[in-house]
Amino acid sequence: MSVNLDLSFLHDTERGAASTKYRDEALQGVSNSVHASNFTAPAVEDFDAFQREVINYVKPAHGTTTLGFIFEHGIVIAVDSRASQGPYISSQTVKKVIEINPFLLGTMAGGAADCQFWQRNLGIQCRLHELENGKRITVRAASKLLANTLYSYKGRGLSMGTMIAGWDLNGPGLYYVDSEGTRLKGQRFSVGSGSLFAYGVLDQGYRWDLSVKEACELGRRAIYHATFRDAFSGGTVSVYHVGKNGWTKVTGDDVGELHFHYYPSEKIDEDSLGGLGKKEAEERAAAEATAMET
Amino acid sequence: MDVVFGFVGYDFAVLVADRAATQQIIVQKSDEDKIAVVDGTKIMATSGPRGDCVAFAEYVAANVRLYRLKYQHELDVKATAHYARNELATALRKGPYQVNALLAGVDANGPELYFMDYLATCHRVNTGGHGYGGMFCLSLFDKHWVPNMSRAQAMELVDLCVAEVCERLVTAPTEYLVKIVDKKGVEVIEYDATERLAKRREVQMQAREAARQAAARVGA
Amino acid sequence: MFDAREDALAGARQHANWSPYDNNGGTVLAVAGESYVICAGDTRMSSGYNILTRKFEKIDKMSGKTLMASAGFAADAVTLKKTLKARCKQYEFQNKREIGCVAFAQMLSNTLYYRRFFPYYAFNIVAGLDAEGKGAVFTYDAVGSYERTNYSCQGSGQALIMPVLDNQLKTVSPLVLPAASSATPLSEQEAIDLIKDCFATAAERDIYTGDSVELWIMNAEGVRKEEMALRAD
Amino acid sequence: MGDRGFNFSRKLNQSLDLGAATKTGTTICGVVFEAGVILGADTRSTNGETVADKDCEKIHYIAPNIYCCGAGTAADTESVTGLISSNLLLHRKQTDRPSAVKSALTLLKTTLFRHQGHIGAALVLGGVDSDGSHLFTVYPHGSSDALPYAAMGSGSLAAMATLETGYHEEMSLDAAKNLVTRAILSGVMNDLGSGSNVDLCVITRDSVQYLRNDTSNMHRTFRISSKFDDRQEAVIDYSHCGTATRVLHAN
Amino acid sequence: MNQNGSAIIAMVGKDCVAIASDLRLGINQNQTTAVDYSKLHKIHDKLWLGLTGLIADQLTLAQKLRFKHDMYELRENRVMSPKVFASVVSTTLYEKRFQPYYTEPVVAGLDKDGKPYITSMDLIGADASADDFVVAGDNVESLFGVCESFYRKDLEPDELFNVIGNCLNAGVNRDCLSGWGGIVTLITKDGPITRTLKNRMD
Amino acid sequence: MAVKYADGVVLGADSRTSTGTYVANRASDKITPICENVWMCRSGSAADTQNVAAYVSRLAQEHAVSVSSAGADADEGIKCDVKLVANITQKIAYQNKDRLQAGMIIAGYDRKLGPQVYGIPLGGAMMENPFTVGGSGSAYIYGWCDDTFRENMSKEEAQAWVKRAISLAIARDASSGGVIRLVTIDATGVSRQMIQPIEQPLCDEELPAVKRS
Repeated sequence: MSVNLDLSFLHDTERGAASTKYRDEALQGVSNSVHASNFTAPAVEDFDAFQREVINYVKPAHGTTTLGFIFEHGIVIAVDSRASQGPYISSQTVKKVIEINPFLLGTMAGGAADCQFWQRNLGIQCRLHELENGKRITVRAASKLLANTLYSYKGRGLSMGTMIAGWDLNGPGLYYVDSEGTRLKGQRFSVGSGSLFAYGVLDQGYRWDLSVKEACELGRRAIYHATFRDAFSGGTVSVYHVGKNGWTKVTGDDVGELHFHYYPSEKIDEDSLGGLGKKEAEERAAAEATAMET
Repeated sequence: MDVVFGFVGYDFAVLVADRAATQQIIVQKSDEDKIAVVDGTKIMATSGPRGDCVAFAEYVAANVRLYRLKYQHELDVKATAHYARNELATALRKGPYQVNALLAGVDANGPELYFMDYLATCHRVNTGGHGYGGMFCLSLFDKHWVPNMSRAQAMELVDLCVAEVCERLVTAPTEYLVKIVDKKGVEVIEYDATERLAKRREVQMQAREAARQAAARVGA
Repeated sequence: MFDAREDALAGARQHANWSPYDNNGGTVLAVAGESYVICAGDTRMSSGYNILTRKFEKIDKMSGKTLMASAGFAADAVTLKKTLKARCKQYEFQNKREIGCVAFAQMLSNTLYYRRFFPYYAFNIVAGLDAEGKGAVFTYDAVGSYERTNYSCQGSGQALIMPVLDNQLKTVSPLVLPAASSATPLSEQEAIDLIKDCFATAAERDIYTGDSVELWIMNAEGVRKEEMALRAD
Repeated sequence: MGDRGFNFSRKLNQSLDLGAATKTGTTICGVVFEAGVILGADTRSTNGETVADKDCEKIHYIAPNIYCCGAGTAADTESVTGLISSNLLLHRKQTDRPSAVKSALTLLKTTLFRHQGHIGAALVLGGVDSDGSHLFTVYPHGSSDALPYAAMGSGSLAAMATLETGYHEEMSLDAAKNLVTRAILSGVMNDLGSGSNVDLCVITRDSVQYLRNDTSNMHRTFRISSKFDDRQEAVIDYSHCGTATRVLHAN
Repeated sequence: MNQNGSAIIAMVGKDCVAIASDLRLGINQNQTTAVDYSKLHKIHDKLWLGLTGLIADQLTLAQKLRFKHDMYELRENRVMSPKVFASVVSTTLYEKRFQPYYTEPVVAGLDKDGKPYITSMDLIGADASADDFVVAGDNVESLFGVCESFYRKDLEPDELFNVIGNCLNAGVNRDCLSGWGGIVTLITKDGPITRTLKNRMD
Repeated sequence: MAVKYADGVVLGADSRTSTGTYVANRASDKITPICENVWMCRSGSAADTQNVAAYVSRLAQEHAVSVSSAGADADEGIKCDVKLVANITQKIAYQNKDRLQAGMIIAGYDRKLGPQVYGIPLGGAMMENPFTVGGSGSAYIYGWCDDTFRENMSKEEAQAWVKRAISLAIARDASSGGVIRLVTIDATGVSRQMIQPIEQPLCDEELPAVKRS
């Protein structure tokens, strides 16, 4: 095994490693091209173990519920807004829908920094595509760009689960892209720690022919139920609708108030809630009585 | 991956469990009964390794029976739940029972459902579920469960839950056992989700087809 | 693909237990108002149970309208600020104007993210006045996720102070529709008092916060500094 | 008290994050002076990096003529000193003579040695008996040292620096009190695990003075009166607490 | 202490004490199983116990302590003072020094002279009694922060309720694992008053 | 360390007790009396050796009192056979070797066998030697001891030899330091000595210095 000595002090300071690195780093913010070699890597033997240790130190923000589905009148995207570091809630006001351009939305779940950075990067790539080709990028192409980028970083510890939703020449498009390199075209997705809870309400309430209003309410309701049951989701429920004229933000409700909108806290008359058990019991009792008589 | 959930209705409580006994990747049988009858008006659904589950359920049932014979007095649902929890708590300190359970029963206080897990948590709930299957159901309970449900309403809710589990859970079983307990006893319903699933699939296929047509229209 | 040089590797092999990180503690906080922004930080720097210095300034002026405060690992924080200052100069030369706080915030995010795999172990807050003269606070995690808010606190006293601010500054979430103003309702003096109270609280219960707190108050007239003593034990 | 090993904790701790016991990162010290012994302690107890108690008592009663400062796991120092003090009380009742400091020391160190360091108590034991003034340090594993001046806990290095500089033989009461106070204060100021006030305990042949908060250091530097909005109202009468499940569901 | 999630505060007022807990019961960290799970246990009219930590041990310990208290009352025919009860709790915990109950208790009560007493303990019974407030739970930093800021000496019962309610709600709103409403018991010389708190349900 | 000379034994030790890099006690006494005529040098874990010494002392004295009436004479103090004490110590050390971190030296004088020195190192072996060295500093002085040891030294020679050996160890070993304590046991009784750092040659001067012109 050969030992390489650090002889950088022998170099002229102007050409020294330090100053070159300095200049490179300074240029990174200006340059558009993002390349793996621009990322400072730690000088360690076991990269994975180091990343695990780093996670313990820096506790990047995590925890989410997001969903998106296509229906007759476009796409609905709904998200919560909580960021947590361990059990601590680091923010209740995270904007988890990233507005890539007027026709394209991205959602973030997983590492907040990863999502923000790479979707910002995707925004740049989409804009460049538009400038080069003179027309808007398709959802299919945009999601593929992101998937390609993420695939090249596979195994480096990125953590992202995103949906890319938008309207292009082919109508509505919804793609799921994650940091493992998965890219799925689909009609109905939910991503994040609360997705199991969101799926329940979403799947059983979903129909193709929902009206826009119904669809937005379904999205809001599904996210609300996830925030209620999932410790790591909460804050504000934002609902976006993507139609052929681009996306609009439809609702934004603080869950603190939304819950009491759905379930007013005043004492309620239980009979008014739709339980038919009493009636049924009476009928059964009556039927039994008649049976006894005969 | 057991699917176990349950909830209370007006004068009854419902427990639902899948019927698959699995080992690693193999389904060993598909007519297993995971809902033990503790006594005439109490039933307990368990999820976890079958050995632990059966041992625990039989142990609880036997002791509840013994108590009745000894003291000529029946334990109510709450007392049974506390008894079972204490057993779990004792076991926790020496190689625990890996059992998550739902205990449902009807006594003078009406129908009651108790949620228990292997860490000896115990709490009275209106609706409950265990495992990933249970998690899919929880939000459905929140949205669709109402107090004082009738049996018909209860079965509709079971329909929703089973459909959701079948749609989203990897290797979800299609055969379920539904047990409804009221003050008269336990009613057993064999529940086959295949038909229900077919209906769901139809809805999905329609949506997919509609989307395809819509896309085609836009493309043209 | 990695920039891991052989000589650095040899170094790593020799010090198996050596960690590139230490936590030097400390708390930083910023509150933005309609026309002001206040950035505050305690001045204790510690390592383990030892106080390294009682007079370590965690806040720095990065440009005319931008302050930056960092808690966590002091060596990384200092390096980061140095790098950023250089980059601010570069921006100034290239654009013939000083960098604004919104652009600076973005730049910090990128700088942090380029160390995604070997992060700066520093928890940062950027405080400044935006183009309209409104107070702005940007809060970060260690790898560059950031958000514009009206108040934020980072560092060892974060969990102690944040709920107090939440309760006292209860602002409407900027995500809510229909949009409502989410500005901090306090006057400048009220905000200063609240911050001082928060630090007094943190010094009572957090062992890494203490000695003194420095407040940098920025408004249309410029920047001024205040200081207040905290518990020293 | 069972010492049957760690079966359960090992099993559970692997999968769960279950809290740790409160430790007292501490400065405690003692000095022998011309007429007796002075013990001193700070009053902070910490749980990780949070102060769990700002004014706790770390000087424990052992016998009328013997006191003991404790550092380490809070519950352990309390229980082990309590145990020994009741043992000595019984012994006094049986023999009808004052306890010897050496008896307390032997009981403490055998108890600690038996538990092989699992009882995390680091102690400074001081007292005056028929043999004169005694000061001992006792380590969690059950070793002890007899010393004219001693410090323990996370702040012991700071305190020891003060003691090494200021100690001389046959000190007067005032000089010794002053030295102990300064030693503890240097721990309070320089060690983050120690803080708040200084407790002293002066034991002489004829008297014991327990000076709780002899030096007080508990001033908050700033306070405003917080304003609350009035939304904080009770909403539901919870008279059925714990017996019925609350109705959560409407529309 | 964050397997199940919990938050408890006890505070001293003028001739009264208040004890508050959140209402969440969590399983597997992230799943909220119930939101009507009070962690407060009434020992007698002027003595309440709050238990945080592993739910199994909360339940076991509550039963055990109630039993010990009732036996004391039957044997000695007198009311147990908060101080005595606290030392019962402490010794009960220390008995299991090497396989502890994973729960941190809070005791709050008025003694027979109407003097307030509050204390909190770690999981092996090291008590930290205070004359202002004590907290326990999975996120004690947040609770300490708000209490330290909002607490005032000699609060009247109504003010005390307002302060402790604000403290609990603000504290748990920065914690994923606790919250979902709260419950406050105010112990005055006339007896206990229990009310629930409205809070965000996420 | 301990050494046998013509009419008795000399035990010697430094006085440093450290925890990690911190000197917990700079004037500790590592030479513990077991009974009137037998003493023990302790090294390793302070807790273990202190407690073993206490056990040994109690067992040896119990034994002495139970087997001989001579010990009952209060003025004379309790005397034991050195070998007996060494045997007890060895038994405890060996039977608990998985739990103890203790290296001990038993030395003393009895009428039967005269002066004796027994080393009981980590693990619980026991060997009788003319001299024996233990503890962290021993590695630095073995060679010197082997080289300069002579049989049948006089008392003064033996004391000087031990003093010299320990001061050499103190010079080289970071975990040894403080004062030098000596205990001399012979037919007439026991005497103790303490040598302050000031009285012994400066540690630095033990080491060869770099000569600079």
